[in-house]
Amino acid sequence: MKFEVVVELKEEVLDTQGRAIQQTLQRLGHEPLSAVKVSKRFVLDIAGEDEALASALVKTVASAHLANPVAETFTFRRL
Amino acid sequence: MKFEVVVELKEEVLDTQGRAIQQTLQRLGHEPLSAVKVSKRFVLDIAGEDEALASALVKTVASAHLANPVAETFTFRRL
Amino acid sequence: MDRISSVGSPRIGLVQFPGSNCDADCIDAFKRLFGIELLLLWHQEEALPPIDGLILPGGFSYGDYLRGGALASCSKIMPAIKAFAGKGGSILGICNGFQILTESHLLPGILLRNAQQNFVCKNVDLAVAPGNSGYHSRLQGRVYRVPIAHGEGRYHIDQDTLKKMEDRGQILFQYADDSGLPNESANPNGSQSQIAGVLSENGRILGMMPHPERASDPLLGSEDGRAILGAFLATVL
Amino acid sequence: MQKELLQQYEKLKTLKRAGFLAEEADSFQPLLKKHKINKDEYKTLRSIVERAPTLAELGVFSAMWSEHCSYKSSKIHLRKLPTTGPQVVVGPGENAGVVRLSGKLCAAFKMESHNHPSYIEPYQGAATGVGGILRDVFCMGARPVANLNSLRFGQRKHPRTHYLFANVVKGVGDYGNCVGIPTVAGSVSFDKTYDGNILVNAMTVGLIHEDRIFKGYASGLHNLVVYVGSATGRDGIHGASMASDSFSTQASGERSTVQVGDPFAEKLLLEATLEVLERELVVGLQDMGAAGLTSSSFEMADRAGNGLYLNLDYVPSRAAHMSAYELLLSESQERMLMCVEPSKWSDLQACLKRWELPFAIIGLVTDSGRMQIVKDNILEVDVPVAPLAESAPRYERPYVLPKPAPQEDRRLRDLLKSMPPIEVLAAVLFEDGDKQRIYRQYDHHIGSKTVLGPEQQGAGLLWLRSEWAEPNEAAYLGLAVATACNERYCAQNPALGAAHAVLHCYRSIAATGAEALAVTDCLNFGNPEDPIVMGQFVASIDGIGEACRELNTPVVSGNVSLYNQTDQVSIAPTPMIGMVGKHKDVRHALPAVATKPGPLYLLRPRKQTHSLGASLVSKVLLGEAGTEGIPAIHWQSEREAAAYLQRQAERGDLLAARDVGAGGILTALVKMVLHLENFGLSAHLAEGLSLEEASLAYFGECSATYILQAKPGTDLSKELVASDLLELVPIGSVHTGPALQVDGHELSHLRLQQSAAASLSI
Ligand SMILES: Nc1ncnc2c1ncn2[C@@H]1O[C@H](COP(=O)(O)OP(=O)(O)O)[C@@H](O)[C@H]1O
Ligand SMILES: [Mg+2]
Repeated sequence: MKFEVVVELKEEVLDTQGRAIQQTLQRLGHEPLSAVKVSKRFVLDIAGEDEALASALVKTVASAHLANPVAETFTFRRL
Repeated sequence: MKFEVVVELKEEVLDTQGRAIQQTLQRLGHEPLSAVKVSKRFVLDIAGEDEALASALVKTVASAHLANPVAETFTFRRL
Repeated sequence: MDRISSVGSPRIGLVQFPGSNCDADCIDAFKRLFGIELLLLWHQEEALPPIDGLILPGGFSYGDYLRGGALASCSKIMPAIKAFAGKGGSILGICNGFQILTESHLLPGILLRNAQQNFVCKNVDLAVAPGNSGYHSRLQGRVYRVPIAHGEGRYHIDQDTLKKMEDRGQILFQYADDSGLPNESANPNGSQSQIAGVLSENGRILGMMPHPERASDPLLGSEDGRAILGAFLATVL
Repeated sequence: MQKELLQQYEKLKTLKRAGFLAEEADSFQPLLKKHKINKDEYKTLRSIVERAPTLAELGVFSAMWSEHCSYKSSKIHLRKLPTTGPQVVVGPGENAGVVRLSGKLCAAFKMESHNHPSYIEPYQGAATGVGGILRDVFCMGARPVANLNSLRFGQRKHPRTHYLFANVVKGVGDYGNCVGIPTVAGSVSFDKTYDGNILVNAMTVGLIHEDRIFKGYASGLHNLVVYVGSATGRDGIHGASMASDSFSTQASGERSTVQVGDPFAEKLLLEATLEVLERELVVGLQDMGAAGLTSSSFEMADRAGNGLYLNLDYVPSRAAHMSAYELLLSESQERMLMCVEPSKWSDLQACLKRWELPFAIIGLVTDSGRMQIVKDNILEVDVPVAPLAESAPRYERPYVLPKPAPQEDRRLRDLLKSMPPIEVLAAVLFEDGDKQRIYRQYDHHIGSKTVLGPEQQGAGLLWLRSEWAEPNEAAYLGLAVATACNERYCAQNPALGAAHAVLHCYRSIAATGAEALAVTDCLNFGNPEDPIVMGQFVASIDGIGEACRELNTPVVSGNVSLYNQTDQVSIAPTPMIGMVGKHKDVRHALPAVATKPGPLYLLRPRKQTHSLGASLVSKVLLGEAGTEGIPAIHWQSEREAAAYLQRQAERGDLLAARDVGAGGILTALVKMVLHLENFGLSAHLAEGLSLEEASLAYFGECSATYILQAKPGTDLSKELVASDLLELVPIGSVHTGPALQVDGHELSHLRLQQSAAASLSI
């Protein structure tokens, strides 16, 4: 079973990478590009048939490891 | 207008990050976690009303700058 | 916490994670500067031997492939380290060691990718922030020149916690100009409030991005690390 | 496991063989062409195999006989290099060369190119280049202590340059930083000759005990062959032949799977390998570099004069359904092949487990003298080992030696006559951009040995503190390292230019107060089938040979990278040189920048000449090399200047020293204080000369010339060099405060630093 986990910086944390990309691309002539946010995406493969169980595992892994609650939030969904 | 661009390593390219994460988490006791793939996700904000134009811009930016065609592929969609 | 032995030099452990690479520098610095042989602890041990203090060295544990320190923070030895911290044990985390401490919530905050996006290696000047910890009282009154070498050193914490930390004197080091003024233009990585090193509430756990173990001899550019490592040793004496 | 393999081996004769290639088929010639096996080579192949080869065998021959692995075009010329000397412990032929520093303490070092992969995928190409050269050094048992890198990019305004530069630097940095090896020196330049073919040359230096140098063989009948490290994927298949491929801009879209570097895996492999060698757990060990499992297994077997039986079913693989061909030729990174006695297997296994490395027994040493490789119960490869290596093709390619004929060139001189020197200076100073953009991204302190790093602007210098050194030298012994090549000189005059590359390293090592010991090289050239390119190659070898003989710095290792060309245009000859030296007392290490006030001197030949041919100022103002000659070399002067520096450094009279190179004397002088906010200088170099004469003295390039800074209060002129060849001229002093004055010209810091900032955008 495949799940997608997306880990994003919290709103209030400055996304310096996104800003750097946006500025560079705008300088290169892509003016309408007004903002870029960068996030991390993980695709997890979970063995087994039980979706509820798998989904619980994904949640544990995401909240304990893939995202750091100090600066990040995450969402996940089954693919 | 917001677009999501997902940049993934090509299937056959070694995903060093995903492998290290999967191995470590599995060793920690999350046995069913059989694979992890790491990818990058960008949310682009495009000024203007013309969706076709915006979407063309996203495609250009993604193929020329966000993804490296040698090792990566990308997909994008409007959010 | 009482010292393990009241005679002789303190027993200091150093944890080696897969990918630690500043372990040799720490071993070398403690030997040359203080005549102390560090006890090497493998990341897979589940119990700590009797020790007075603990060092988490720099490097790229597990390649830092998730976030710096994130994977190491769940290695086998961590519960024992947390227990040691809980008993008031002294811990020094340098660079990746600092990241491991924040990732395992032994220190507040997180270390994000440097604001300018690149790895940065240079000497920085460190000012000592206000505070009353043992570290503060030993180190205050001068500027320390110490190298940094990291790609994820931008300290971040929410405003409320930052305020509390400042009030409690948990900020130890700030990036400063050479006159000792914390200064945004001297900030190499975009850290909040130019923070380079922070303490736990009890003042016994120090995490810092700069490498005091490399500033171990004037021939290497600076010997200012001696005072900082010495202040760590003082917390166990 | 051994028993099982032995049983399999017994039954080998009963196995089905993979199909032999049909030589009459239409597809056969194209197949040979794709494998770069020509008619004569195929004839040899056939006489070795004694039948038509299987596909896997053809792949094996193609890889082993590629330019990259066999040095077929270069070998006969490489033999002319001097390779011996009392300091040499291991010369060319092994994974890395080894020289003695002091007592039992030796340095192992080598340089290698990763040009083509870095052009295609700059980040991974550069990263895996660093990984490869690290493995070459640590698989001899040496612990790497320093990395260097020499980078050559196209013109700064070329559209691809920024992308290539940013990613190559990041790739080099990320890999070395993560493994934890300091990058202490390097070189960089931007020139249109590299627009379509950049150079990424990486060098590693390691320390090793003389009695523990490991040269691994697959010896001992029925010993086990063990695969260690990352699983095999379809990465860089044909890498070895691609490295010998030339580019066409058209084909740059068509690519095999890129090799991805995993520095974390490398760090584990490094620690495990050094532990395995230290504990003598293996009889043989070889990293899987170019042509992967093929070259490592053949080399290991060939050196022992043995055969091997390998069963590819046991090779850890990352992708499904990999063929024998792919498994044999994949260049997946961070892998080693080891050969172990069965009695040590459990210890080896425990060690590898501790370092969390994947491993598998994949075969046995046999006495057949043949390489016999099985997959899925099919005998895929069955060829004799020794003949394959011995009959590797050797080419004496036709060549035309270059005949440089310098002539006076008024164009540059006229320009210089009409331009204020300060404007020329700004352009020259920042031609290669601010090098901080590079070295800030490289950890240059890790290891706590770096006494002189890139911030000190000259050669790197490490403080070794090794108990293996002679007791009276051990405390402050230093290892100096440098790399250089002036491609403009080499384009103009390949032989003299190559000699200058050696000299440049020699001088920057001498400027730290160290003594040069030995050389590694990385010979980057165009298409050897072009007699002109081959002539450049031959001339360069002559130049390096002469320089190394004159300077007593034998060549102990090296690498050849040919076919550096795009659309039939070859790059300028670029014989990159790496050098190591020994510093007796790092307390007297001399940086190439000022750190305190003190008087300045020029150490120079009594008969000094200044050359403008192929100079930096010519490139900057004229946009080309011009037709004048490059500086001549006078070996005795060079040796005396270096010896003088060592002597004065040892006496503790000097604060800093800098060799004068590209950009001439004024450029070198200003660079000594340029990055310092608190120091300036006042000097007189060419007072009373006409503008043209002065500009020539400022920017003309010369030999055997250094700028020295003495301790305040020391008057160096009192102990003037007692030499008929050299003289020492006081030229001014470094002082506190920002003022920067030369011959009455005010060269304000601000102005220069602004240009530095401007140069940030490449
Ligand atoms: N690619 C590189 N990697 C690491 N260090 C470099 C690199 N290029 C230049 N440097 C360092 O920058 C400093 C100045 O470079 P150099 O080529 O000697 O310039 P200069 O022309 O000023 O003598 C040296 O210490 C050199 O080692
Ligand atoms: Mg130089």
